[in-house]
Amino acid sequence: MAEPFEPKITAFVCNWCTYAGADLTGTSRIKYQPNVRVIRLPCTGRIDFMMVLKAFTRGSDGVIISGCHPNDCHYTSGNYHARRRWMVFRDLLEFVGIDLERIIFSWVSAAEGAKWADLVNEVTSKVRALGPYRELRQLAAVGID
Amino acid sequence: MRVGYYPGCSLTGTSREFDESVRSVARALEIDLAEVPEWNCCGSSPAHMIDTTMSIALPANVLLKAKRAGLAEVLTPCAACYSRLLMGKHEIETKPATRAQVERVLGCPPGSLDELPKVLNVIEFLAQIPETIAAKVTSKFEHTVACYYGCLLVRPPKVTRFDRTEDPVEMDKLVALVGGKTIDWSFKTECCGASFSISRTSVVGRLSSKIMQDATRRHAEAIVVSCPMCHSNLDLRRREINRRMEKPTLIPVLFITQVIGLALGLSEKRLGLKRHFVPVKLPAKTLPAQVVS
Amino acid sequence: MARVGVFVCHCGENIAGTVDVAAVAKAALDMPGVVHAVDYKYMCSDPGQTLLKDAIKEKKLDGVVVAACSPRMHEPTFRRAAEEAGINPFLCEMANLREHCSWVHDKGAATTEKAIDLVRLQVEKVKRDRPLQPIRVPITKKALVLGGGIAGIQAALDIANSGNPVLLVEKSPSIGGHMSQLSETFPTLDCSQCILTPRMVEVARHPLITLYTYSELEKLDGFIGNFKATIRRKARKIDEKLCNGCGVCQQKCPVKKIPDEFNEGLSFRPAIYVPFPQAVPNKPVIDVKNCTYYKTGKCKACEKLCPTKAIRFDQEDIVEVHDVGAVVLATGFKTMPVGNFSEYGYGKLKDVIDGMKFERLASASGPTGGAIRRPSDGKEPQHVVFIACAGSRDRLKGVPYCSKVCCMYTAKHAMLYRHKVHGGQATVFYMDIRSAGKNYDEFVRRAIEEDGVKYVRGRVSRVYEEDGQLVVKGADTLLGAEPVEIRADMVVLATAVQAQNDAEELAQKLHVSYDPYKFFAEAHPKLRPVETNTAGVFLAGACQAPRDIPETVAQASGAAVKVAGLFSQPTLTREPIIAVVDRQPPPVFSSCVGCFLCKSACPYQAIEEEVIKNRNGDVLKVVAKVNPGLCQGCGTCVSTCRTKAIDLEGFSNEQVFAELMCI
Amino acid sequence: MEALQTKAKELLAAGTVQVAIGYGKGTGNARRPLFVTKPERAADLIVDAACTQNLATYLTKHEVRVMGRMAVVAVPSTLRSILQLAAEKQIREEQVLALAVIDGQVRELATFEAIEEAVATIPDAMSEADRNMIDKLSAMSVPERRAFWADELVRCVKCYACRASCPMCYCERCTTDVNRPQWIPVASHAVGNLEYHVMRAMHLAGRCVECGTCGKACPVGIPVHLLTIYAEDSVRRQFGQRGGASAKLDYAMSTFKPDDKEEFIR
Amino acid sequence: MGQPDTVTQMHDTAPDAPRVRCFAVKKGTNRRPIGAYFSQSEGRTLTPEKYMSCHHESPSARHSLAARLKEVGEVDVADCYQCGKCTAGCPAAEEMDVAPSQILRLLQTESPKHEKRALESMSIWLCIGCETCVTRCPQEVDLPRAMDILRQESLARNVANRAADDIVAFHKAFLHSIERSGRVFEFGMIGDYKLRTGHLFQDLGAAPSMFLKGKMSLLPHGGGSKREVGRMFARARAAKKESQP
Repeated sequence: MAEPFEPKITAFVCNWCTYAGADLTGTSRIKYQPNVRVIRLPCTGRIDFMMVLKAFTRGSDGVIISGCHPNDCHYTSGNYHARRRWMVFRDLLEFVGIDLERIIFSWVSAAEGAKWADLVNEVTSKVRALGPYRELRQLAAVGID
Repeated sequence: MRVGYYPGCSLTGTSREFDESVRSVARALEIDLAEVPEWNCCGSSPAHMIDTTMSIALPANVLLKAKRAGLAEVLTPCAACYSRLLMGKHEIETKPATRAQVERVLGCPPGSLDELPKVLNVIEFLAQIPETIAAKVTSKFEHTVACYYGCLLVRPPKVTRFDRTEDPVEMDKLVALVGGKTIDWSFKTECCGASFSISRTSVVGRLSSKIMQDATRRHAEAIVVSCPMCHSNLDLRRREINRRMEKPTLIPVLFITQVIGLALGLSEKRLGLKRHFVPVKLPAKTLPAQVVS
Repeated sequence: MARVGVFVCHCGENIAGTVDVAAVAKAALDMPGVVHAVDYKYMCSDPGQTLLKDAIKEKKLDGVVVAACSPRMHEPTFRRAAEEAGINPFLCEMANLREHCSWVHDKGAATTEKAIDLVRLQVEKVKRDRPLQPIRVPITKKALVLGGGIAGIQAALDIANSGNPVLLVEKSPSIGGHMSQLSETFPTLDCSQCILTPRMVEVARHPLITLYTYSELEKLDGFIGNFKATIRRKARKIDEKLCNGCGVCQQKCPVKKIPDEFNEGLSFRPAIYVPFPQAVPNKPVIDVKNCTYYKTGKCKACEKLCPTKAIRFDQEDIVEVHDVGAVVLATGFKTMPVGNFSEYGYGKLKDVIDGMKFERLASASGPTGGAIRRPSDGKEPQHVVFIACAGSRDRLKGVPYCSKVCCMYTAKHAMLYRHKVHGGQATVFYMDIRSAGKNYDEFVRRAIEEDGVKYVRGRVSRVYEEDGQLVVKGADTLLGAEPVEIRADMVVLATAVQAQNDAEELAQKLHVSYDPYKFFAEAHPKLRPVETNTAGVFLAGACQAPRDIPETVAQASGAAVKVAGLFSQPTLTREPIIAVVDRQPPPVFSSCVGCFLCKSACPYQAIEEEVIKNRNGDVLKVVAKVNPGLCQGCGTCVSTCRTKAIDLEGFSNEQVFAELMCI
Repeated sequence: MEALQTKAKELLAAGTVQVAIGYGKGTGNARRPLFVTKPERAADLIVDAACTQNLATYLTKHEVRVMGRMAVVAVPSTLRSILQLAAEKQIREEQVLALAVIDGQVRELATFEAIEEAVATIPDAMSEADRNMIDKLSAMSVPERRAFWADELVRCVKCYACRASCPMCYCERCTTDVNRPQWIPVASHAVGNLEYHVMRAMHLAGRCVECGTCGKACPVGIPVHLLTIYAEDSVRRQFGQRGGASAKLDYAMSTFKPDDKEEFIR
Repeated sequence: MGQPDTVTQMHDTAPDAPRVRCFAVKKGTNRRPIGAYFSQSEGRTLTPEKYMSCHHESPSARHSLAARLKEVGEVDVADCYQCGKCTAGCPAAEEMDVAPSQILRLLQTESPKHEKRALESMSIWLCIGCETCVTRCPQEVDLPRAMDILRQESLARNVANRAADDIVAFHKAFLHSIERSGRVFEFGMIGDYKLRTGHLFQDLGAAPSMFLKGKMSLLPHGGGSKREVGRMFARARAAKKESQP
């Protein structure tokens, strides 16, 4: 029987809150599924929508985007800018037919180790249920050969 | 204005006067009391003492009947029934295992115990309509009394969510509304001995005498209660109490609905004032001259 | 071709216990550009670091990936080691195999495979790192200390004595804080006024300390070394220069019935008042809410009688902006109000008081001149009950933590009471005595053994009034939890220490995080207790957690030395992780089209307009330029720029792209 | 039409402008841009319903700018483009003079405030076809919409005509031209096209004046203008800001309000 | 607190604090009893006895009273740090042989010797159920619920304190009256109580005035849907038999 499908999740996280929260998950030894690959960026303001698109077209089945809670941003307003972009970007993706179930936006603070573990577990099992992102893969295959 | 009514066993027996006064005050205030059809006993203390399952099933059955009779709110004068109905509802809402067990014991389909009616004690209910009461006062109840709440009305606060736990004031407000004066005393919520009235009367004597001692020291002319158990311990067991008091006392014990009834000019007979063991004699301001049926 | 070295750390068993470190090292060797891969038990140890340095020298590596713990932990360590080995420190990256892998996943192939992926991510990143030089930023060598209690005073003095100017801002009309309200202090019983007043005077007279009382911080902009603090100096309605502190206005002011905050409401004060006799500055302030002039426009008694004509009714608040290089938070604590205790009478019982009120009773400068009197009838109480843990260690009241100082001051109160009222009986209800300081336990034993204070182990369930006395219903758990009923004349609650009411609001102004109880959060509970996560903002005293005076003073000096250390360097070296706008040879000069959408995105206003002119002065192009001093490296501009003209060092588009490629 | 021609002739003759950009006759009844520098050629200028291409594109082109001050025949969306270009510091007031054509009659607008007032009065008229196309697409389910756009975008040959025709795509080096890293694949395969078109829509969100020129410019007839219009509509719906409303920068994507409302962030 | 320091998984306590699940030595709300931890730890075969000091000989913890309290009544005796506030406020504490806080202490050790003392105590019967203790408990331990379960356990094991016979008799008479007539028929209930306890002449003096004042009637008044209530009691008893091992 083919190897069971293990989703590939990419996570774009901000260094000051969510990455530190993930560190706390580590020091608290709270287990979560190993499907996530974390890309550390200084702030959610640094997350470019191109990166999210590239993560999907490159083979990720799900993307987590997480940073500091509003008003807690180390750089004062990075997360506010990010939030605005996500609001428009999400509308556009839905308009173009990308499955929004596979993108999860969140705020995880440096003290919320458990929340990070729950987030990863929840996203991983949800995306595992959704299965591999076949639609985008087919799109990728079209027109190349 | 229509509201569900659950008298409970005491109000059909040892505390009939509480039931009579509630009904006559309600009639005077044009409130339609719709008694819960075929209501059963709430189990009071003995049920939760030795049979937890029944202590939840019995009140649940009452509330289920009220819900099926289309009653959104149930007025429960007796503090013990009020506490048991609320506790039953709380256990069903917060613990799925208990809910399933109760559904099996009642033999009712799952989901029938959702949105059970709201439970109100008599003070909470009357406090909702102060203007209607004030408008109908014919002869002010000009006496100084001690308002005794007992323990089950205000405890446990997470479930009853009624008034201030350690120093409640709602009954005091009602008495003031009808012209009375209330003393500030320290035994408003100390326990009177509740269900030990028969099986451990000495406990009731000890606790109730402390309550009576503080009230008499502060020159209260009467004790006003809103619970049949407290009433019978302070009234029926007066001999036990007086044996432990510095000076025996004969100040009467009235239900809050009787006080309000008097202010509304209702007769002694309609309020069941004759049924008390300690005769209801109030100093100076005697009962109102004209008697309105 | 890159020459990258990968160093996989076992971290004892922390990583090796779950991840097959040898396999990771072997897999790393096959990654393009990796010429050296090895695993070692403790990379962060000295032998580990020498191993790294030798490898860099021998193999002439131009990039290092250390696969160990979180970069937030040891990135500086390994970057310093790389620098000592001769390569640019910013060509060193860390893969987090501990917190993000071994500690959170079970042993197995998937975990090791993830570890290899994490290493590959960092290898691709390090190959695209550029050598960077740290940025030198000028520092404003002036400190701002918020809060004029003992913490603020100590911090201000230490910073000033290190030769740096200090702006001390205190919200109330005088410095001194809670300590100035205390009678004597444990464990030495020396009077707090005697040890505090000299320090307060020293602050007032110190040439390098500017004292702003009756003032508050409105806004803080900028970043470490370059803060801009907006301070609102509330109008005292007095001209401080003219006033000589003669006190005529206070005697003559007709409004007498305002409860005196300093004496916790035990006495009254006029509408124009000096908080307490030894106040610094010893200048009165007009309480606008209660002054008749501001209500009805009449009176003006103080203005008429003031010998130096110092009253200024129309004085306005002044708002000033100060350049400061560092901020010390020393805003102190508050105690839980007695009204919170429903079971002890909701604050209605006059003789149920809190510790601070007892301090004022016992204080020689207090309303009763040090005599212990009942607030209700002024009589001397013959039996006083002290209740420890009033609100503390009480999940129901939302304060599950121990307030640390109450055991000590309760013993002190009992001792003072026994000294002042010889016939009096003192009973203390406690759960556990926590007297862990120097000479602390001996102090408590003295109260028990020499001063005859009765200690009863058990909590009080209720206090109620009966016949003018207070009935205290407690229990003695050492006597088989036997109920105890005491008829006392006065009850003193050792109420919980809590954060100030405006702590959350202040924390958000400074971007400092705080815990669920609104105490400010330190950078690291053990290793960096006086710093916060916001560089340049330091902590001192009870605003961080309940704390007694010795610890507060020690922490204040700690914060002061951090500030002094920051100011000791000529400039501040900062990580060169900043944004850079690309430059190209003429005639293009830069791919930036000058739309300046990035400028409005930058929280630090670090983007300036650079005009490019040709030889004879006409403008060719206006392009963006990043001021390295102001840029904090958040990268918001980089993702706003449509032409990708601006990029962030250390997290460049290429690097993120490369990381994405190997997922 | 004549009023425009006489106006252009006067301006050119008086030398207030060095070039007048308008529409001329194209092959058949098509219209194409016309650059008039001599007063006597002003008669070739035409204005009628077929003139819809957004001429503001040429205001940022070096070849045109070097001619001197430019007068431009401006349909409403062109006016908005001018304001947005001004907000993004691409043109200065003295470089341009707008010959606004609103409901047939011509008005000369020399200052940005004048243009702002004129723009404020014009209701933004999205064409009927576009409106019900967007409604149709919105009504579709996600898989249907994906299929629709997959079929459309696979036909894109990456000629970048849409980019060339858009006045707001004035960048000298576009992200597509960046090859370190190569965000947008050069080849015209379906995924690369999707990334390109989503990127273009995101780059125009909050800046697009909904003139629809990009849709018309596409040689293979992909309704790409729907993407940018939808993105712009999303910005307006959520933040109340829009492209081409004023000469002062008010760009939604680089400003924020602390209390922007959303419900999808956990 | 003689509890050996162990490493076990539990939740942080403050209601609004971030839920930090951590392997740290810290008290928490629903901390698993020690026995259960040992028996589940993978790999190493640890027998509970090896680690428990002889002072608390622990049965296998699965059916200790503390474990049952946690499961059935969601009462975690480990939360109690013996501050004595419940005893201080309890109206019946003076007459109790084992103070309320001591009852919890007896359950915390999970040793049969101490559990026996709790079940055989007079205290559990003197508890009036006035909810004062849980109202003021700083650790929010639901002691009334614990007392309910202890009383029923004491009756189930037939070890109830003989001095409490009157109280037990009253409760049984009360419930019996409900079972038979759906409501409490006071006269019948008091008769039943007297037969069970033999106090035939108690309160005889008050009887006549009770009837005269209409507070007591010789016949039960119907309407209590007694058949339905009877069936409820039967079903409850059947369910209890199933669940008993």
